[in-house]
Amino acid sequence: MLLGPALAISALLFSIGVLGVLIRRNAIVLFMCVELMLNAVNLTFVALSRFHGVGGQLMVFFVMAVAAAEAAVGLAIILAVFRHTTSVDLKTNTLLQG
Amino acid sequence: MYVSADLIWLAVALPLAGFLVNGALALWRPDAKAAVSVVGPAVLLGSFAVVALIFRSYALAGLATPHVVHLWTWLPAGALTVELSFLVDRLSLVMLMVVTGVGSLIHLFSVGYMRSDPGYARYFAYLNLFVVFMLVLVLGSSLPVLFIGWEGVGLCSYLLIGFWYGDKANADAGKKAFLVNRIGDFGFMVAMFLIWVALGSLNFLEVAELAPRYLAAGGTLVTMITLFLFLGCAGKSAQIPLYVWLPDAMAGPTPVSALIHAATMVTAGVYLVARTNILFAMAPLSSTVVAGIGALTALFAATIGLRQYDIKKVLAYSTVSQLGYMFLAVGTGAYVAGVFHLVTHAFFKALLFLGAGSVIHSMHHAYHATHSHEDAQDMRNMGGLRRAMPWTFVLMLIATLAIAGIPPFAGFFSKDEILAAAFARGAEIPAFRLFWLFGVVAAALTAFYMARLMAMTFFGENRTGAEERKHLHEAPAIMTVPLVVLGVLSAAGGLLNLPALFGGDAKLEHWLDPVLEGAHHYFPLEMPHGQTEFVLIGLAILIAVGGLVVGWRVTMSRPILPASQAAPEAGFWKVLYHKYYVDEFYEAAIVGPLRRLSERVLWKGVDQGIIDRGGVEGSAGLARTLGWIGTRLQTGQVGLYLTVFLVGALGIFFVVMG
Amino acid sequence: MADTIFMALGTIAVLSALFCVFQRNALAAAIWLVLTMLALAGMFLILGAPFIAAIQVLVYTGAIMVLFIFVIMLLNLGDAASDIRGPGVKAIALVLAVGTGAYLLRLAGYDPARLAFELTGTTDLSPAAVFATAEVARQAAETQGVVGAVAGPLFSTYLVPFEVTSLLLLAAIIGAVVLAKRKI
Amino acid sequence: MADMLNLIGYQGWVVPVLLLLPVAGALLVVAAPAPRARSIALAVSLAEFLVSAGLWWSFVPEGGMQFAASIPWMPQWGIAYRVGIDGISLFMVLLTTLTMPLCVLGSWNYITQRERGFYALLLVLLSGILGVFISLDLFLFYVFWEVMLIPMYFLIGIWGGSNRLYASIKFFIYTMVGSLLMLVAILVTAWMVGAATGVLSFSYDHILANASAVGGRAPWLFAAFALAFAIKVPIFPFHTWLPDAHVEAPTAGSVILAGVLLKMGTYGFLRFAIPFFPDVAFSPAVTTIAVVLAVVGIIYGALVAMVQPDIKKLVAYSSVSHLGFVMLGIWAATLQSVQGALMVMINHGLSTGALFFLIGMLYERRHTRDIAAFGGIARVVPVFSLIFTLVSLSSIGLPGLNGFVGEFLVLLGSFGRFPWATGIATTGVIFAAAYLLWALQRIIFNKLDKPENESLTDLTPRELAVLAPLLAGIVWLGLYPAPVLRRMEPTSRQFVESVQHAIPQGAQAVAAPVNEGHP
Repeated sequence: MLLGPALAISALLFSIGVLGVLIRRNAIVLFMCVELMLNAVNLTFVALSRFHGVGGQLMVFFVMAVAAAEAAVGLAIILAVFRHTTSVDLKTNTLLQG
Repeated sequence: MYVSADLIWLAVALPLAGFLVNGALALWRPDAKAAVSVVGPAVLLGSFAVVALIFRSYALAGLATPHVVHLWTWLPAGALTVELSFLVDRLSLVMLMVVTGVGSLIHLFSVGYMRSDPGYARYFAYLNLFVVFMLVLVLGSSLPVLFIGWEGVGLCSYLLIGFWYGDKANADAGKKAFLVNRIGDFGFMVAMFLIWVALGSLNFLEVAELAPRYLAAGGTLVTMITLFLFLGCAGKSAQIPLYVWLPDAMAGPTPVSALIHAATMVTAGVYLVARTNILFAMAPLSSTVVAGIGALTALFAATIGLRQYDIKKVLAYSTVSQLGYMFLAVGTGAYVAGVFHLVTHAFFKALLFLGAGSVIHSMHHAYHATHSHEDAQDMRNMGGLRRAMPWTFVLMLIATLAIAGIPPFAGFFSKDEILAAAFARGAEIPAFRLFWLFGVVAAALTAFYMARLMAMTFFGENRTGAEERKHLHEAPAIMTVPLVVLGVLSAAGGLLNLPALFGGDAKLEHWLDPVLEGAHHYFPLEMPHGQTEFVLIGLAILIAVGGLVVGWRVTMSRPILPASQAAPEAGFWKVLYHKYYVDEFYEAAIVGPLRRLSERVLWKGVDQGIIDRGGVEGSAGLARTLGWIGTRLQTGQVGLYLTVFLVGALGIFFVVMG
Repeated sequence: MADTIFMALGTIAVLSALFCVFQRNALAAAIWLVLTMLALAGMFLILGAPFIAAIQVLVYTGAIMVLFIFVIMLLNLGDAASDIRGPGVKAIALVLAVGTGAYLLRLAGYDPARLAFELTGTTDLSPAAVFATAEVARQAAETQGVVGAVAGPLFSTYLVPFEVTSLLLLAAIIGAVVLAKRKI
Repeated sequence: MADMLNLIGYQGWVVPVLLLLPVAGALLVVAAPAPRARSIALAVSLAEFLVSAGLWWSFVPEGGMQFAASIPWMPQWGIAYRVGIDGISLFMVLLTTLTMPLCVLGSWNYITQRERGFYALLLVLLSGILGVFISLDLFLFYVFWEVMLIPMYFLIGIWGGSNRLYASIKFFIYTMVGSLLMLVAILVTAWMVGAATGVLSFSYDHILANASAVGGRAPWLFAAFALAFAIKVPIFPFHTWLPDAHVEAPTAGSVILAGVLLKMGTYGFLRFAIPFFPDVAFSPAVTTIAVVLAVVGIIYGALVAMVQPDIKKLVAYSSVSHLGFVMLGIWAATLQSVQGALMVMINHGLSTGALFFLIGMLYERRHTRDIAAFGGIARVVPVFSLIFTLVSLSSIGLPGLNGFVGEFLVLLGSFGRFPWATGIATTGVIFAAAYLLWALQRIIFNKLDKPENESLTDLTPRELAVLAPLLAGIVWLGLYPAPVLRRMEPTSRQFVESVQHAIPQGAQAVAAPVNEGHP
């Protein structure tokens, strides 16, 4: 029924996403890794929706909507930051420092 | 014509109306001096007429029972009900006569004395208000009502001492008077609380009735009550250690000194002791303290009076000294003698002050005419004034003889009675012998400084200055007429209570008997008779005459230099001149440390330091420090945040989900 | 057959994800991510979610990733220097990632029977019986068509979240405009 | 008069009208054009005062609540709109409604910016304060307590002096700390009473009747209530917000703060903290602390007031001193002392309010509150000086003026229970005279040596209109306080009798040495 393989692939994709988030400094790439993790989760939802009904698929639908919103705002923020510091490198962007 | 005592409210209402009219004039029509000249003294004469008529009715009817005139209920609070009511009895009537009578004369005198002052209307407003409060004080039927008057006269005294408030010294003197009186008021209030706790009433008549029933004679409680009461009296009547305000109070206009600081207000303490005589009689220890303080004050103030040059200062210390006599009397249990001396003192001391006022008035005009800035009150600048001011001189001479205790002037009888009483009490309580001795010495000193005053002012060469001399002149009639009346009273005042020895019938003694019945029971006093009486009287006359002669001799033996050329004081004279440095001592030991404590320790230290900096800002600082520690974690490195976040998330996963 | 394709797609997805993470060039990384997403879309199809597969292609690859690429090109980050962190960070990251992966990989052991057991607590029932409702839904989907199966619950049970999503998107639009504009 | 009021059903509608009229007025003020704001606010506050004035005649001098009403609000939690007025709250309400029109009139020219906001906040504040004094539901009480806090914060923070932000935040945080603790205490008390009786209700009567249900938690609950009220009073050492708030607040703010707001603390003690937990309040330890702090407040406030260079600060510290008398009177819990405490609360409102108005008027003319900047102004502004002197004397406690009545009754009533403490407190009359007379001398007496003081103008008719009611009150309450005392006596008696059982008999023994042969 492909449940086990689907979950395994999901786990691998998620871990890769984590790895990417941790080792990249480029804000956009980091953002893409977050998308990767979201996709991994989506896979889990879809795989399990075969057993729990169509709700899982709907959840994927919502995740995508959120991802779209997030991408729009997130990229806008990155653009704004870039305009300010001419860099998307997180090492040089420490505006969050308290 | 019989006038009911119910009308006594009129005697208070008239000056009150005068106060309102004069006060309104002072604010909006300060130049309407004619109206003020009429309203100011007229209301008081009206008041005197009311009192005199009631007095006459009382005397003719031989009424001995107190009469309470109820106005309204002031403080109803459960068991405590303080009525705003007046107590008319023989004691208050005597005081009323003095207050309104002497008050009327001084009001008349003021018309002449203050006429040219820009604050004329304000002056009369205050003076009228003072009389209102003084009458409330005398008439109050309970301690709190008396306290209204007690504080009210203090207020007027404060306002009048600082009447010329543009000079800081005057404003200071007024404030000092009020504050020192407040210390006394503290005692007064505590005494009231004690009486309330002990007897459950503050009404004089009820207290007099309940005290013998519920208080142990000579017990701690009654002693405490009377000692605290006496603290109040010491404040108001300028006794040691609270006398310091009275000499400074001479900063006010001279008629004020005569009315408030000689004849009426300062005797309120004596009146209060007489009013609560039953309590003092029940506490022999307190009575001894009262007499002791009185005797000591009489002596102490008299010594300071020896070396003052300001004519009013001499009289001020003389007043303190004479008040000491009165307390010696009431402390001895000779309440009648105390009241008697109060009355005669009101006459001759008012006369002395008004006479001094007349002199100052004249001196002031002289200096004013020549634009000189010499001190118009310094006796060293006077001399030989008897030629320029014969009326004033004669009248002041009468007063001097009266205060020195030369028969047959008024002071002789009252003072002699006090000393005799103290001597007699000495048989029972030895300390009184010492008090008697103090009194005798003080009497000698009194004669001495009065002779010095007269000699420096009226005799010898005139030292005012060649140009100024021409401007010295006698006061106008409106000022001399009251002086004449007071002169007659000072000369003949002794008749009020002429002892049997001189063929009198001790009128005042009998008049006050009903009021003092209880006191006589607890604190009986056997006056000396026969040979002892003769010896004492002889001694008193001898001392008075001796004091006068010595005073005259010492003063006239050396030429007196005007104030501007005088050499500085030296030796013990200097200590006396500086009043034993008591003011300086109070300033250094109490006032200064208290102010420094308040400013440096309490305000800057406790308030701004411990509470604000430590407590309030300390807690804010703590929060800020914790926040700062938090900010150190916020490096701004998103990577670090993510790492930490992941570690935490994984940790939670492993812990929660196994 | 479907299983084989599924495994192949999975392999593609994982490999291209790895390339994405380790690719220095941001643009190339984005392209690799697109490939992952397309592979995932295929997997969704195989897993019986054709609607999701379709919007995966439309929204993710078609809209979101295009937006990414657009921004990367706009900012001219194509040939930037390496943004991969130093060896120390890499080691920590590797430990964390491997830890996460190891933890999550335990999910690989699941099959329908175990899922049913965990849900009911007994082994008496067959998975088919336990997941009967899902079966009913699948059968309904077959009659209602690809969209209908999703649309039904979306506009009934999940109406409120759906509407909230629309609000979220509106907020995102406004937010993006405000942030991106130089001057408002 | 009472019959006439009954005829128009006064008793039924007065309380809701009192609470709603200012809010409606505030809306009207916001809606009106800015220059009209002050006139509308004045009209509304005057109307409010006239409405409340009827209480004076309509109030029957008996114990218990009058004008009471109860409408369910959140019935599932036992929260209702419960209101009522007794002999304690009556005068607080009247004082508040009297003060407010004067504040509006006193701010007439002082506030020149954002008038609408200012007057609207004043009116909301009025509603909040009245609510605090009227509500008989603990939840409602807490709501009003907070409602009152916010306008005050803005009044200080927006229209205040140069250091207003510091002062307003200090005020806010101080009060908030106390009120949050109080909220916790209210919730715990209501919940525990509800658990014990089976009826969850925030009703004052219900909690009062069953307050013993809190058992061993009583000390903690009392402490929480007491802290909130102690900060508001303020009792030493929680007083340092007061001088800052007073100095920075605009005149109207200072007047309300001193005249009314501080009384909410003492009112809270009388209404809630002590009746709920009398056994805690009158335990020897708490009594000692309370009385010592009261006496320390009296002396300390007076001494610190003496050395203040700023007139407003001086008056602020004098408030600390005066409120000490109230605390002493409350803890002595004799009829005289409690009535005296209530009188001090009223009197302090009148005389300190008047003092702040006077200082404000001086400030409008000279733009300084530094005592050293004045001197000798009695010559140029005689009417001002007369009134200033009179009000100062009232504050000093001169018999015949209002200040004396309260202080005297407090001290007289307290002496039997705490002779030593009362004796020390009595020395406060000396210090009170010291600081006020000294200030008086430096401001209106002495030599007129500052040329800028030469051109001071005397009080205008508007300013006289502000002061006249206060002066009338000062003289009236000084000479004829009987009507006021009679109206508060039954409630005071109730309070005293209800806590009498909690006062340990041993405490009475303190008075024993002066009690030989009491009738």
